[in-house]
Amino acid sequence: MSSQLDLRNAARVGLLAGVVTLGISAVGMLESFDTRDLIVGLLTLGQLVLFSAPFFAGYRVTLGEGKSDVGPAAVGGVVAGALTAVPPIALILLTLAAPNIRNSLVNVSPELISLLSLGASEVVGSLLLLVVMAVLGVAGAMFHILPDAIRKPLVSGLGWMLGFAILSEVSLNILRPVLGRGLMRALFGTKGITPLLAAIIFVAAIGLTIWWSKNGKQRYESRKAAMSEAQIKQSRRVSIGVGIVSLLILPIILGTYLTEVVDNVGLFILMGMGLNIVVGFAGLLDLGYVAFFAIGAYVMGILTSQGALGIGHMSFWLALPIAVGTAVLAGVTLGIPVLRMRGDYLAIVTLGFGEIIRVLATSDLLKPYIGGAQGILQIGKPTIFGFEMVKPIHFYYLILAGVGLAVFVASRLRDARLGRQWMALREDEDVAEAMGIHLVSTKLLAFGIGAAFSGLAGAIFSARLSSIFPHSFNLLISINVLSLIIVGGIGSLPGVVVGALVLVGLPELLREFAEYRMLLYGALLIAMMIARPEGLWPSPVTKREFHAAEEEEAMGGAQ
Amino acid sequence: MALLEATNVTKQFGGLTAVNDFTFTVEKGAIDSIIGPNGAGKTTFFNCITGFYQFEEGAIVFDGHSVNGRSTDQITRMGISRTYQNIRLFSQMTTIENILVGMEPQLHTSWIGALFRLPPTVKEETKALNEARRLLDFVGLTGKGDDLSRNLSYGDQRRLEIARALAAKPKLLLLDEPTAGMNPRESAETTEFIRRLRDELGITILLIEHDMRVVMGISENITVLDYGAKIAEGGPSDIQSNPRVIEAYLGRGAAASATIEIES
Amino acid sequence: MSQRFKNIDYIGIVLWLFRAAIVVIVVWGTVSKLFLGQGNAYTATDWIDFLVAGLAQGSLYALIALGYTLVYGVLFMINFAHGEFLMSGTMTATIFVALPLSASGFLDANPILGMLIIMVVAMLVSVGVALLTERVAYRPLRRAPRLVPLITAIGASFFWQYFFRGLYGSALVPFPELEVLKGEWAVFGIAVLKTRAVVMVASVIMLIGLYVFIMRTKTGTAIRAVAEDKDIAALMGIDVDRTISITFATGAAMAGAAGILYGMVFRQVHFFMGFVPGIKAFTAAVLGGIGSIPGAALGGLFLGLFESVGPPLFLEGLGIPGAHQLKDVIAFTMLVLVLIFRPQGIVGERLAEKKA
Amino acid sequence: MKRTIFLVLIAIFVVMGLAACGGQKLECTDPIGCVEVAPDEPILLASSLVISGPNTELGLDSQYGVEIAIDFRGDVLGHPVELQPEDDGCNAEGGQTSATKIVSNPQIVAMIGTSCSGAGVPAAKIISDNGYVMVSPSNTAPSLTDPELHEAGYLRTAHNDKVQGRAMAEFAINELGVTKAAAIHDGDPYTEGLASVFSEAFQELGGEIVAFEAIDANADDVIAPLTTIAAAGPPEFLYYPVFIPLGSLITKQAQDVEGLDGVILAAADGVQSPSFLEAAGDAAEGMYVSGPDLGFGNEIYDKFLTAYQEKYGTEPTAPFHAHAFDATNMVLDAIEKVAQQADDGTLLIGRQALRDALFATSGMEGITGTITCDEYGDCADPKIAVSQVQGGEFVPIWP
Repeated sequence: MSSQLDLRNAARVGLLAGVVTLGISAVGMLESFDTRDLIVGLLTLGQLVLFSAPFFAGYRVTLGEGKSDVGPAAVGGVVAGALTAVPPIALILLTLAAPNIRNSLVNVSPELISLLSLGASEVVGSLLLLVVMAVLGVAGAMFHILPDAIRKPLVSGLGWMLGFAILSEVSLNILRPVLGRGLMRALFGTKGITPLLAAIIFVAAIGLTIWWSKNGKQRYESRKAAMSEAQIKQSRRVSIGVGIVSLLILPIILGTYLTEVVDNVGLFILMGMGLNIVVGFAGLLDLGYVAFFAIGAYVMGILTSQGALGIGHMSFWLALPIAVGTAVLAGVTLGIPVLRMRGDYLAIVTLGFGEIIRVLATSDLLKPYIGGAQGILQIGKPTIFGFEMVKPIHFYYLILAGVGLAVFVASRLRDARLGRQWMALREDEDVAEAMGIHLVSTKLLAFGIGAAFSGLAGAIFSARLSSIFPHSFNLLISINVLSLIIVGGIGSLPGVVVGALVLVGLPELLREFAEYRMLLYGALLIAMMIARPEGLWPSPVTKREFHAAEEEEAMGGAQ
Repeated sequence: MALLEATNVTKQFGGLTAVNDFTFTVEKGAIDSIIGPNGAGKTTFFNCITGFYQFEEGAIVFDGHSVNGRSTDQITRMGISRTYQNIRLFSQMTTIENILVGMEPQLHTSWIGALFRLPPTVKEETKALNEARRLLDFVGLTGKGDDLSRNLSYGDQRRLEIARALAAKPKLLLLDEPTAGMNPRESAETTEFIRRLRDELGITILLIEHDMRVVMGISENITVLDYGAKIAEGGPSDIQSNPRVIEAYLGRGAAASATIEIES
Repeated sequence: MSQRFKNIDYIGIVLWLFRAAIVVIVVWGTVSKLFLGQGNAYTATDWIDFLVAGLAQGSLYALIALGYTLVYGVLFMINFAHGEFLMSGTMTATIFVALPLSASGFLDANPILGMLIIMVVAMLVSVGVALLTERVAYRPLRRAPRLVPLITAIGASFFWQYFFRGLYGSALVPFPELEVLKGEWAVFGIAVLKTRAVVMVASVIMLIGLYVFIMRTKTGTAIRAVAEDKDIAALMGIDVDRTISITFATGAAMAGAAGILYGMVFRQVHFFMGFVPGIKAFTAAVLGGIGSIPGAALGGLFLGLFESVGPPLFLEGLGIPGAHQLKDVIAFTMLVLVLIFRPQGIVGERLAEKKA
Repeated sequence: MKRTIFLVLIAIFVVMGLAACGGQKLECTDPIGCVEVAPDEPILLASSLVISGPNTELGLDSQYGVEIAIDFRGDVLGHPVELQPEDDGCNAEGGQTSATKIVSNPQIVAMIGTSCSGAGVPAAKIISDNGYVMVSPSNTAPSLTDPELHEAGYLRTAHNDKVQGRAMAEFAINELGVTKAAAIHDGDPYTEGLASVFSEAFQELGGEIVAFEAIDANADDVIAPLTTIAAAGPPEFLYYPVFIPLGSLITKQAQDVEGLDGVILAAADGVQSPSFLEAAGDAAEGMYVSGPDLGFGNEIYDKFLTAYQEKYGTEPTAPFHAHAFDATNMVLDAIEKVAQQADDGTLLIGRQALRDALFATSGMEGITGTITCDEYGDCADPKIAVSQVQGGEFVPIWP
């Protein structure tokens, strides 16, 4: 069955890839990506995107149960690859027929057309594109039917090389202070990596993969199997220790900019931990979470600002509990009117709260107190024993401490009575109440504790920036935080971290896609939810029945 | 002594009277049943007892205290537990977590204690876990404590729901069709199990049931509802021979289709 | 069941205080505005202008809210991308149809036919985008937990916004102005801008048409059946997937039409135009009672009116500077107030508190 | 396998050695450091402008201005100029992050940005503290160049609100002779600042502000606030220094409001762009717009516009491309002035010297006028022109 040729499928896959390519071209992404080198002088991101379409179409055609034969695979690849070229060719020909099309489709520029027609004239280029894509389609199909022993190392070699090239910014920032300028220039271009580095990575990745499959995997597994219970515990303890130490020295390795990015991610983790309590644990869909973030930030700003609006001129540490406390108070107060609302009613009302806070912050009404559009300036920085925290690395430790606290509180509460009450509430509010759970206090605790972390994040945010403006507190923040906890895996604490890294960290590192960042973000949200609706790191089921006995023993031993 | 006394309870939905001037008592230590055709108002009456619905008229007194106007959680804490016609477990939580939630009325320590693992909290939690495992054994779910409750078999889910209700240490247990969807053998086991609850734990039991074999087998007193009103009351033999009951059940086919199912 | 909370006395008290506070603020503001002459002195004509502007805006909200309500009715999902359906159709029709038609003089020569063509194109594009979104982003997740489709909807919203920005650029596109719709008509002695009058009439016609479609046609019955219970509807031989697609298409068509009306009144369209009206329309749908068609209409009108009349009436009365900036505050406060009184919305079913 | 890796390592060291010993050495004597540009390396500039979110058209337009300036210039001292575009997100955290990213790359010489004043405040601090320098094409908030708050590495080619708001007030009172005016802003620092300054100056000059109204920037119906303004006065002069979407909406709907029929409309450089004229259509005819003196007698601007249209397929979507163009030229001029060049082409650019050269900019002819920087970084031509829309074009009429 599987070796049979399914031409209709090939055509469908090819056309689909072609339409996607057309879309990417028409919105200007291709042209913009073409200015980004991956491997200097050899490959741009635009070329990679353009040429991977037919390749994957060809690959996809042969994707069935088991391997295809060479003949049918090649034919399928040709069809899929050639059809991938059809929509872009249509676009090229359209510009011939309607030269004014650019008045409507602004990104269909001569540069794009020249890129698509591979530098040749329109008609010749179209044919050229057709041929190249057909060949790439075949290549994709052939790649799929390669024996695993060859294909796997190739995949890992290419994958590592391209991944490294796309994220060259990260390694660039880490390596810049370590390597000299000469070495840096040998390895990195201004955008992307040099062919030399690409070759090194490619060869190394292939070498490692082969070594691993031939030798290493076995050795690792046999050693793992030979370990005793105590050794496993020991090694777990060691890896936790290593984890903590690497968290502590992380900013030193990363350098200023990446630490700044990690700080941003950290603030979102902090907010995510809080919202995870409200949405993930207690099931209360809150779309206005930014409100408490704003409240924390503004309270901190007003209390510590040295400028005209500052009252109290407090120190950061004195203002911090007040800011968090105000956020909690706001969380509880705003929680009361929505106690009886459920699901989507709750969602829209909380969204409204978030908007109300934002509009009020901008308004002329409160301008005399919180600065309106002009914001609050000269917010104080935290000091420890006379040392002023100014750099990203200083805030890294502050945020790390905050996240640590949040993880501690969230995990303790999750495993306790309150956590069970929240989860019961999430599963079935009526039955939860019928079990004797006091809905009001349980819900308000969720709102209050959730708001506390958001307020804490806001307070740190405000001290970190030294100035705040209402623009920072928009709906997008709420949406971002909600998305990251769901993408990470709702209710899961490691999920929050993973979600924040993917949805906050990654876009930050891919700032060169700036114009298309939100487009890719949207596509990423959809793709991730379809691929893994349960999230990237779903929360595991807590083992209690048998674990309980152990705990008891431990307790008994301690007493 | 009467544990539960309902007098002239009336519950209306819009123009529809679901429970009509219903007076009813359950003696302490009894196993009583309420039967009646679909839509007769049985589950509605349960919902009135447990505070899910507020009723317009009448009074319900439990163990000397009025339940009128009390919220569901307060009523549960007074000592009334229930199960549901369509099983309503916390499906994303494990079996043992479901039981632990049921134990709510027994637990008193606050979240602050949990945060710092203060000794009273740890002690209470350990006790609760042990109690939960005991209940797990009692209902025959040993070894399934860490399964998500939605992954349990239907019969196990029914048993878990009862275990969850028992966890609250109720004085009165309301069972809404505990044998629905079971085969005769399972029904018989459940019947035996219900009897054990009363005999071993001393819990008073009130059940809604359609399976006449179960009802007649264990009930000491049976009340028949039709269109929200009581049409008969008495021991199994009295009910079996009561002409009004027979009429209500025989006419059911025609009646049920015209009645709107309120209890869904 | 809502009485259940009466026992929890302190919460009840707080809620009553909250309601009372808002009512006092509104009444105080209104009184000091109307009788004490606080702030600007408005003439009767001014008040009528506020009302008409509010009603016109409200009827646009109502049309968009329909899409939310329909989709919510069948899928219980907040289709965050609905505003983008509106934008996609409107922008495409404006750029490829309205502007060329206007430039060639066809539009002013045959205004009704021209507008109809534009509207049909907008509706078709919106429907296409909606169906594509439904097929790719929503259908695979029909059985997933409820938050998951919400996130894909948010993703779809971003995706379309920036997709169309890439396609058409981020500049403002002027919507052609119709010669015949310049100026005002006198309706019962009240001067109403022609564009606004057209919007209101068109909205009413579409609302009634949709109501008839849902209530009287076979497809409408299928939609209602699927909304009631998908499994049973499938047993009855209804193609659930197809019906859901039709629902999306219907909502998107309404959005496309609303977008063209929007363009007619405000005479400019851009890639971001769908977002804010989308959120407002969602608010309107909830305000009216989500899942209900008359609710969406009423909710939209209410919201439009509050936003337009609220700032000059109560806020100015309270002496608040820059009152119109706070119209969103009024809109959302009213939403909270309505939902505290009636958690199911103005005419909604008791979905909010469905139990047992 | 091992041998391959070994060979590669050797190759790396050889290359490194070659790179290290070539050419004669230039000594860096600058107190805050230098940028060294090797012979085959480009001069790297960065921009931090809003290129995502609802304000995109503002920042992207400026970025295009920078790119065209670089294109026009060609090579600088034998080096191509390369731009690293970043996104300021139009908020403080975006400004902070992009500035941090920029200062982490020692090869970046200067930054053009930010778009929004909110982003500019933290960015100015980071850029200055790290010895870099930035020139903003569109920050207008007075606080940024306030003597007490100014950061050492901050300059701008955009007009300080204080200058522009005041200019419009003077024009209204002295030239048009109006006495009753109303102002509208949208909650953005730019518009709020201008509207406030205008109101203060207008009252100072003896006029009366009958209404000071705020409208949400996302509003799609402005009839209600305009009715409020009409009822308040009605004003003779309506000033709304907002951006294009809201600006064209107000321009069009003002006609529809009773009581505002004869009112004089005026806006600021936030709408001074062809796409505003297109969007507002006939309604804009006769209105006044303050801003830099673009267009007339300015060949370079015509050339610029043609290049813009050709390269990006659209007309400018905001006015600040012109300021961005000037800012870029200002930076490139300063680089040319201060860079030391070795025989092999290596450039050494002193950071303090670059700053000094920028602050010393004087009499530079840009498309926004004659650019002269003061000690607090305000470089825009202090002559604000007022243009009137006549026949679908901005025609400068004052001074």
